[in-house]
Amino acid sequence: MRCKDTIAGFVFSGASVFSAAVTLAVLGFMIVLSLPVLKNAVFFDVLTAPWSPDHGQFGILPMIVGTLYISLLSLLISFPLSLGCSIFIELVRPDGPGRLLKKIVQLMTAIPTVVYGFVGVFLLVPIIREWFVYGSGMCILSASLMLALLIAPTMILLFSQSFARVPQSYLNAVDALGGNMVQKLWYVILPNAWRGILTGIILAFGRAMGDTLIALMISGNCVALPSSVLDSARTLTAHIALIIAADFDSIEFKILFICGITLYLMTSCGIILARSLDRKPG
Amino acid sequence: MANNCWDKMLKIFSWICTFLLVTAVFMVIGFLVVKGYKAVSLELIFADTRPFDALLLKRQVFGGLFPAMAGTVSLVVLSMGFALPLGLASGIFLAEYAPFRVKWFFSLLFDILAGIPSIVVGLFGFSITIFLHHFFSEQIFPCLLIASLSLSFLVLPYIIRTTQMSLESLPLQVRLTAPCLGATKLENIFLVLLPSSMSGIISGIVLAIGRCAEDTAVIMLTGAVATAGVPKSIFSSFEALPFYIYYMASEYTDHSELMQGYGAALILLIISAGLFGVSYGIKNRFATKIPNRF
Amino acid sequence: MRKKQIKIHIKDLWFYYHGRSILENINIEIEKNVITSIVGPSGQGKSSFLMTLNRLWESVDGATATGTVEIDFGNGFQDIYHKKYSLSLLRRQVGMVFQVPNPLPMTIYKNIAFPLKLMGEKDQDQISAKVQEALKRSFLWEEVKDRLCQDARTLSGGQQQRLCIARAMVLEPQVLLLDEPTSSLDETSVRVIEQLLLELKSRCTIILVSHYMDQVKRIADNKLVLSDRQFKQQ
Amino acid sequence: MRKKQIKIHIKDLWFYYHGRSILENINIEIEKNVITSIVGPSGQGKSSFLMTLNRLWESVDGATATGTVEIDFGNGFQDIYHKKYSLSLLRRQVGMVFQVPNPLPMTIYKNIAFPLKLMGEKDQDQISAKVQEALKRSFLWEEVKDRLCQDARTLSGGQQQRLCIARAMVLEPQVLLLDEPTSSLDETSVRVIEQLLLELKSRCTIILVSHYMDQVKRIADNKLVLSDRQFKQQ
Amino acid sequence: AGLDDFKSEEKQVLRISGGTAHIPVMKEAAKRIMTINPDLQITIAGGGSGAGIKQVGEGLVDIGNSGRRASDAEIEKYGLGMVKWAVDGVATVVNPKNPVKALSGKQLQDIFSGKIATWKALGGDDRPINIYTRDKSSGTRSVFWKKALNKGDISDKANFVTSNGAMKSAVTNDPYAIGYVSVGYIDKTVAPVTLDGVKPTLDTVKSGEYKVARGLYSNTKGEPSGLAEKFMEYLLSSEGRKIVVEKGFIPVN
Ligand SMILES: Nc1ncnc2c1ncn2[C@@H]1O[C@H](COP(=O)(O)OP(=O)(O)OP(=O)(O)O)[C@@H](O)[C@H]1O
Ligand SMILES: Nc1ncnc2c1ncn2[C@@H]1O[C@H](COP(=O)(O)OP(=O)(O)OP(=O)(O)O)[C@@H](O)[C@H]1O
Ligand SMILES: [Mg+2]
Ligand SMILES: [Mg+2]
Ligand SMILES: O=P([O-])([O-])[O-]
Repeated sequence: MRCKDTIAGFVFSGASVFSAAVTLAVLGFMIVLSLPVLKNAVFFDVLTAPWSPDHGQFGILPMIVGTLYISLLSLLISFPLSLGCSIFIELVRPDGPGRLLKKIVQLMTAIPTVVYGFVGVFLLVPIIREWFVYGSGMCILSASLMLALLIAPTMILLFSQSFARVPQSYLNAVDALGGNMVQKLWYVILPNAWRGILTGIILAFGRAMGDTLIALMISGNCVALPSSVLDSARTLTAHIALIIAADFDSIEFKILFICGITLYLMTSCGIILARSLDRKPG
Repeated sequence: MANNCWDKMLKIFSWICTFLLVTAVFMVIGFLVVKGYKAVSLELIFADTRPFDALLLKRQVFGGLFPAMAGTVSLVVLSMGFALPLGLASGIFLAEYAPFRVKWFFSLLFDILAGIPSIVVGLFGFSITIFLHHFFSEQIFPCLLIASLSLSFLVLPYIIRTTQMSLESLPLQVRLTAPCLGATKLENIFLVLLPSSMSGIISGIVLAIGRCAEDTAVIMLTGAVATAGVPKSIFSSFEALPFYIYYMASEYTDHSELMQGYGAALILLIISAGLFGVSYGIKNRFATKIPNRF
Repeated sequence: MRKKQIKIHIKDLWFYYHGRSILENINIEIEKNVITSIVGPSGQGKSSFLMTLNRLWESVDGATATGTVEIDFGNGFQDIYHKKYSLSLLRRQVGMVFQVPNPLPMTIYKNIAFPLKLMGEKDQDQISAKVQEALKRSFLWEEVKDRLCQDARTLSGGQQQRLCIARAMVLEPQVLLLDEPTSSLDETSVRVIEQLLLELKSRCTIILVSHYMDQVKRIADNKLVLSDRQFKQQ
Repeated sequence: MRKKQIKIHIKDLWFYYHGRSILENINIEIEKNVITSIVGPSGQGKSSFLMTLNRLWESVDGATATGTVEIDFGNGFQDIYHKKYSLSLLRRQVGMVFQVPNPLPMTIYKNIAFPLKLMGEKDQDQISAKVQEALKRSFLWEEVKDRLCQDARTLSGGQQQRLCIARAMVLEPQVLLLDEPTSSLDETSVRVIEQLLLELKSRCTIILVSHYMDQVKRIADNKLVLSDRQFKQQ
Repeated sequence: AGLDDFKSEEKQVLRISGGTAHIPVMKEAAKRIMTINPDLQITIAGGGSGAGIKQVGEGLVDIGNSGRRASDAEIEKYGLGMVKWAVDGVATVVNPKNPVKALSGKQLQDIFSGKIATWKALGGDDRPINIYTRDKSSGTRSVFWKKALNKGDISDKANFVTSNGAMKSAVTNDPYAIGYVSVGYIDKTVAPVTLDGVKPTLDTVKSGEYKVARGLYSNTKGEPSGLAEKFMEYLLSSEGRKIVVEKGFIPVN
């Protein structure tokens, strides 16, 4: 008996030590592989220079800007939309439509990103091109619109979850005292659910930043610093997908690991932030 | 009354948001359905090969989705094969064995793992392969095995965390029942705790399967190719549905290939939605509802 | 004998959860300025009945009520189920205290001031005076006057219960619905709250759900027994 | 007067949650084959005390107990806190029933058979006989004999409570710990369970936590009052 | 050598990657071989010529295609065996709706460097020019850059695509696009642009009149052997040459 228990304990802990090691290995491996570049070119240079391999410049600044541009814009589009939808689900609560919307949102989580990318290429890009009479339609705006759709369910589900977690007794109190819906939202729900909302935003932002296919397929992938939302741009993730075919010994290839490290650190910071918000008692 | 006016505005705002979102989603789905439903047929999957021959692997399918679907299925099976035991064991460890600090640190790590962009996981898998190829064996290439290992790292945190959370959310009462009757820790876990939290765990697993089936970025870097036929061994390259869609979207050469792209996108959508339905059904079946009571 | 004066007319009231009837064809009258107690086994629909009197069931999933409930707020009987009837207005006139005390996550002071804020009251002096009065009337002032700025959730159970009564009273409702206000309280707290209710009676029509027969005997003027979806007056 | 015979010696027992002491320096004795009831205000540590008697606290995060608890299972007093003492053995001898009924998510039959399975009992006839006996003794047999294969969670509250008692009894424990076994039950169920406990007394040493003074008066032989981290015998 | 050679082969995998211009021919050949002998598995990936040379050099694939000659350094480093099996050109292409169908070499350079930014300046619509280009790994790009652009700059505003196929469909979908593809890829969905008076077609490439021409190569590590060798032989056989013609390239003698 005892013996079985001990063995099981070892097996379980071994499994999780291994899984945890994978997380660290991903970072460690990338750092080791990018060491040669880090040694002769300062990390800072790589982060600030433009990308022009023909001229021996291997900076990833345009990709960092592109990543931030696209993901921030998608967040900007998606946030009010998601907030509205979660208010619809949790607060306005029309009987049928409310539940239907929730189902639709849950279903949205199951739509593959490549499908969004595919529809983006054939539906959204031509519309954007003809609407704005500018560029190819493969641009930051198109990618952000599709990404906004991709990250909306993350936010809506987290928002409505944190709305729902506001104790029923608080809501009952406001109801019984004759408060209306806006007052309920303003005085009770938002003050109690803001952590959840912030967590939702951070996770959605991470999701937008980490997505490869939508940006790769519909943002145009040009390496210039974008100046408007109708400009084409390249994200770090798309950059990795595009350059992966390069010569393994070239500097270009090694720079990929710096892209990877950058992405890793950015999303990890987000996660740590989200967790530190989540854990504190409300 | 001013009160009511604010209320109305909030309602209108939420209705507009809902309308926009639902329209957008239906545009996406509707676009695929309208354009793609004609393409969906046995021919789309098997082209000119007899389905029976293809399924028995007697003949290769060219110009159909069968190899890509077979590739995706093998990917899912293999990566779940790696991720499931590892994930369940780790989840159990975190929920039932780990001391507080260890639990805190490990679950932070797993959250980070869940947040790592899939392309970075792919990059990791790819560079591991190159590394092994150089220093270990010339016979190691980007292949089905590598891709499914990388995918399993991608979905591992989902399985771990859902297992952990469903176990942890069991009330103390349930947790103490079996020990009180003389059960050992292991008996308690396998006879009571796991069965009681099955619904949560299964729906986590189904979501992980969905992720394996849909992820493109990882396999793009670890062995998915344009043409490979049905994978013959875990050491060969493979086709996969999501990669096929990506490939067709950018390099279709004629109308019929484009239609195949639509068809493939629709089929992948249906598969993902089906998996979602399964997980939803499971959740509903097991869920105990707590009504809102005063 | 007391002079009988009616405050609430309930006619043909039905109440359902998800189509399952909880209350059937209720026709009763509730007297003004007395304590009417409602007793009956658990799960019969006592709490549900209270919710029909301030339309709170409208916020509950799956709940439906039909029929008419007419309350006389000084200008004749009016059907509170009428579409045009303002919910906020109704709920300010019909205060409610829940079985489990539900302080809002703010300071003690703000909890009591909250209904005033909802009404749009701006004058801080006014508010402060009313808060103080409500706390005094609910015998809570002495215990909390030094800690008005502490979170209300740090109060003990009995204090929280009195806080909720004070909060319901600050708007001077004409009807007060109390759902087992003394369950899970110790003897002394129970007595204090009963005392409070007896004092309130002069200004308020009180409807009290209670499990404790001794309590009902002590303070109730009328007693309604709920069983089999119907009331039996005693 | 009854002849006093001691079943449990508790010496210098301390109990902590996350380092905060709940019970301090408890030294008491529990008589054999009588019902000892434990009363005291909520949150004082009654449930915690029960857990010290079968070391169940070891499965609870943050709980610690020190001291000695000696139980005489027929072969002299033995310290159950001794390292070598087998936990499974202990818990089969010391049955426990929780305040909230906790049927396992399986059929009624399997719920009762579960402890037998844990003991390694394989003989199906044996098991079946024991299950039936336990259900009969807990006055549940008549109500469930036609639905033994239904999920135990479909039983009513009172039935679940009796199921849990039956489950605790199937191993014939010498000590039975009951944590408010009749809270939230209706009058009739309460009486049935009390009846059951009185019958059990001849075979079992029963320790009963209860909120209800009338109940304690009705069935308890000894009464221990817990307050301020200490017991006061009465 | 013909298809029959493959019949006797055991269960094997042949990995091919690299140049994307080659893909249609590779796919067709693979299809025929795998139909004859279902035990064989031929996998084809893109990536571009650079990737092809690199991967075959590292031993990651059996055949690495390239749309340019491997450099001497590459040949030396990896000991590559090279087979040239077709001649091909790289054509500038625009959308068929675009009225601009002829450009001078200078104009082309100015367009790609970003100096000419709208089609209006060239007699087309008043819309900005959307440049599409390939990444550094592409053989098509390196030939185009050397021979058509005279190693002139390519604007950093250019959109990137990852293969000849992707270039073609990008230009098909975008009425204001300009890009370059292998001549073999040209069909009615894209319009070739006459460069300095010479229209890029199979004939002008063959005759040497159209300057932006190149060979299509398949590289192996060392001399080809085994299945790879048979595959190469098949490409150069009469049946293989027929496939090359069918897919729009010029077979070598
Ligand atoms: N939100 C809900 N959805 C569905 N059914 C409900 C809901 N709330 C209560 N019920 C059911 O309605 C019936 C009446 O419930 P109610 O809370 O009014 O009873 P009660 O008389 O107040 O009981 P108690 O004395 O236990 O508070 C019960 O059978 C209960 O199960
Ligand atoms: N798991 C736990 N972690 C930390 N503190 C706990 C835990 N369980 C109980 N406590 C605290 O320990 C004290 C004693 O709890 P216990 O459940 O033993 O009280 P009780 O006398 O059974 O009360 P009741 O009559 O309400 O059941 C309480 O103050 C409680 O808040
Ligand atoms: Mg109630
Ligand atoms: Mg207790
Ligand atoms: O043929 P390429 O893909 O190398 O241009």
